[in-house]
Amino acid sequence: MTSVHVSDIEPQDVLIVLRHPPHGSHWLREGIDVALVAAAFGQRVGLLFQGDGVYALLEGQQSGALGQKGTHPQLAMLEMYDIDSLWVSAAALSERGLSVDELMLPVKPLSAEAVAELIQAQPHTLIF
Amino acid sequence: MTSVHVSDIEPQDVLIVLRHPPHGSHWLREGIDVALVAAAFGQRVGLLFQGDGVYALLEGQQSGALGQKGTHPQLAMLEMYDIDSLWVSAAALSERGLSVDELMLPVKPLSAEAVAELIQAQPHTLIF
Amino acid sequence: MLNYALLVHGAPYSHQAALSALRFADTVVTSGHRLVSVFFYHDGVHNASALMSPPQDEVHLAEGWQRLHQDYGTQLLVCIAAGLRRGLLSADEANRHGLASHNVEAPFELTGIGQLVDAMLNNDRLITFAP
Amino acid sequence: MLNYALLVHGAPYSHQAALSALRFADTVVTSGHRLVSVFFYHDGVHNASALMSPPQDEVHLAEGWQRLHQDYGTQLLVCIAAGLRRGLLSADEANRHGLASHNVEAPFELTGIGQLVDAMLNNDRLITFAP
Amino acid sequence: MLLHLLNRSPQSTAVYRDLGEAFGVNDQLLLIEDACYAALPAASGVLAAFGGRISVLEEDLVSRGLAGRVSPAITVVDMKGFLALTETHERCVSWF
Amino acid sequence: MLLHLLNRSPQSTAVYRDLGEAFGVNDQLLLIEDACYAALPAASGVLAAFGGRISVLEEDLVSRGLAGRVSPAITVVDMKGFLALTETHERCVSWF
Repeated sequence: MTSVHVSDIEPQDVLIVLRHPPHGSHWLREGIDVALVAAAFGQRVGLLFQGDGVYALLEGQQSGALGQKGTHPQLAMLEMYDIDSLWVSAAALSERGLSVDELMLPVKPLSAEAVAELIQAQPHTLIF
Repeated sequence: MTSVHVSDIEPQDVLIVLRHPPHGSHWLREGIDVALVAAAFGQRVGLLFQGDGVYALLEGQQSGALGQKGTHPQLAMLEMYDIDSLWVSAAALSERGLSVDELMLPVKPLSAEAVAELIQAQPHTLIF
Repeated sequence: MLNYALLVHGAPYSHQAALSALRFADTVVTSGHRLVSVFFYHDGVHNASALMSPPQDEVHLAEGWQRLHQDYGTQLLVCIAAGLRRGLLSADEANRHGLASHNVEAPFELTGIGQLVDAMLNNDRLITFAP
Repeated sequence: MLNYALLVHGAPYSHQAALSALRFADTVVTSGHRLVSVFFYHDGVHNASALMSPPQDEVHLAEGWQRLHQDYGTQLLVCIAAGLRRGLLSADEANRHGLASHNVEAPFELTGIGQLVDAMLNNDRLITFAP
Repeated sequence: MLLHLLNRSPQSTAVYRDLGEAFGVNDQLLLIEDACYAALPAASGVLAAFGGRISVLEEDLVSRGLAGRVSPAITVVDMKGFLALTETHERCVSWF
Repeated sequence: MLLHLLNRSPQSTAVYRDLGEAFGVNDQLLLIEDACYAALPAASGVLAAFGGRISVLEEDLVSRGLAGRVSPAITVVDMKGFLALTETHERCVSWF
């Protein structure tokens, strides 16, 4: 898996870091809601999937028992909101035995150094 | 630190396992409340401090900012409720660089095997 | 047939705990067992809110719990100490505290931790769902 | 002088987050800065409950937030989407949902996530307190 | 003979360690909610202490897109199977 | 140059690892709430990634009985010091 270079990172207005897995809590859903609203307000929004947040990107997710919605329908809406700067921690993926080919969206894997540079480069960052 | 033998474990009616540290959340406080009420109802209650729950036993705790109560006043009441079967995971202590001499209550350190035996031996266990 | 009780620590719409508990409760009662009581503790007390207003396409947790009571007589017990500080009050408690509104109504009952101890000692099974 | 905004995710009386946030807020306003707004999101919305009834010897978090508004004009913004599903309703929202009670009153305001985005973009600092 | 319920992802290493300490030789572990991620082969290390006496809840697997990814040593159970585990084990403790 | 706030005990290894990945060479880390336990010498391993640019909040230390136990490499700050860190760092992110 080749990680992108730091120089390839286009600056955004807002970076949302997603660290929680889907379904078990509302963190991920509420974080993506902030991303969608910020984009609707005309901000350039980037997303970084880190830690257990990478599980949000697995293919084949479904609604849970009792109709509990997942976050995959929200992620499918990102393109409509022009949110196309999607990054993932390469370390988080490999620790979980996952590769970018298994993911539902085209995300760019970042080395640890690039994760730090990404967060340094963005004017506003929220972690969920 | 010598751990007690499994044969020394007197059976209780209720075992409360405390795994959360004081102050950061209400888990510990609400777990001790259950222990006190069970004792007030005439049950023999034992407590096992495991994981970050061992931090509840540190000497010198105080109220937090804005008057937030800690759990040390509750622990000081255990004796009044005849709760004197107090165990601590020896592994949890040593991972945190602590020893039984530094603790505010006389607790018996248990080896990993004894922790398993303790939980097997009690008819009712709640984890907080 | 076994007598079950549940202990729910998780707030609704924040963690899966309350959903998992309701789902398990449905399985208990439709499998011929008796679900005697559900005790709501810690942030689980928010499950009892009569003001809960989820979007129409999402499960309404408080109504789910109420249905268990109506169909199977399950007691819905809300820890009063955990509830009052978090803003869960019956009409009686609201009066006592001089408040004009309340948000806990039958079949939910505010009750003491003793009822949890009782549920643990006097049922065949107590299953905990935490956030 | 800097303009501060806070984002509070933690429920009252479950995690230290709301206490830490209120403590930080007091320090901001008494140090000559301006605390423009506090945005309550996730389980933090429960901080706005007018029914919160903690024991008398414990801090009353909702009153602590209200005091900030009264003394320093801090806006107290409650995410409406996070709040409605968790049972936080103003009188208007209660009407709209056909409910007789409500538990969100001024100076707390139900508002959209756009106000959080606005707080992030238009203040010098946004500090988050999570459970 | 206890049934242990666990709902945290395998990144929550402390709860897996504490549960490992408490796990008896005849106990069973049921993975629910975010603990389903521990059923992936990549997480097998954190389950080593539980000697193959491990089940995982099907509907929580399916919602997370994990249905085809479970380690062969782990038994997949539906809600009836969850209930059956609580029937055959007199006591059930929940780790979180 | 960011200020990172952290409130989890050092047993929450995943958040320390993710924060370590994001931590820049000129960043500062402030330990609050249950992260105060990371200021104990026994936890120094989890802080290795943060190169000595670490503070801890005094009142959260004191309430936990940790006031006399802090590693010498860590700076103890009061609430004014917490505020001062947010004044000198334009951006602050919170890890939990």
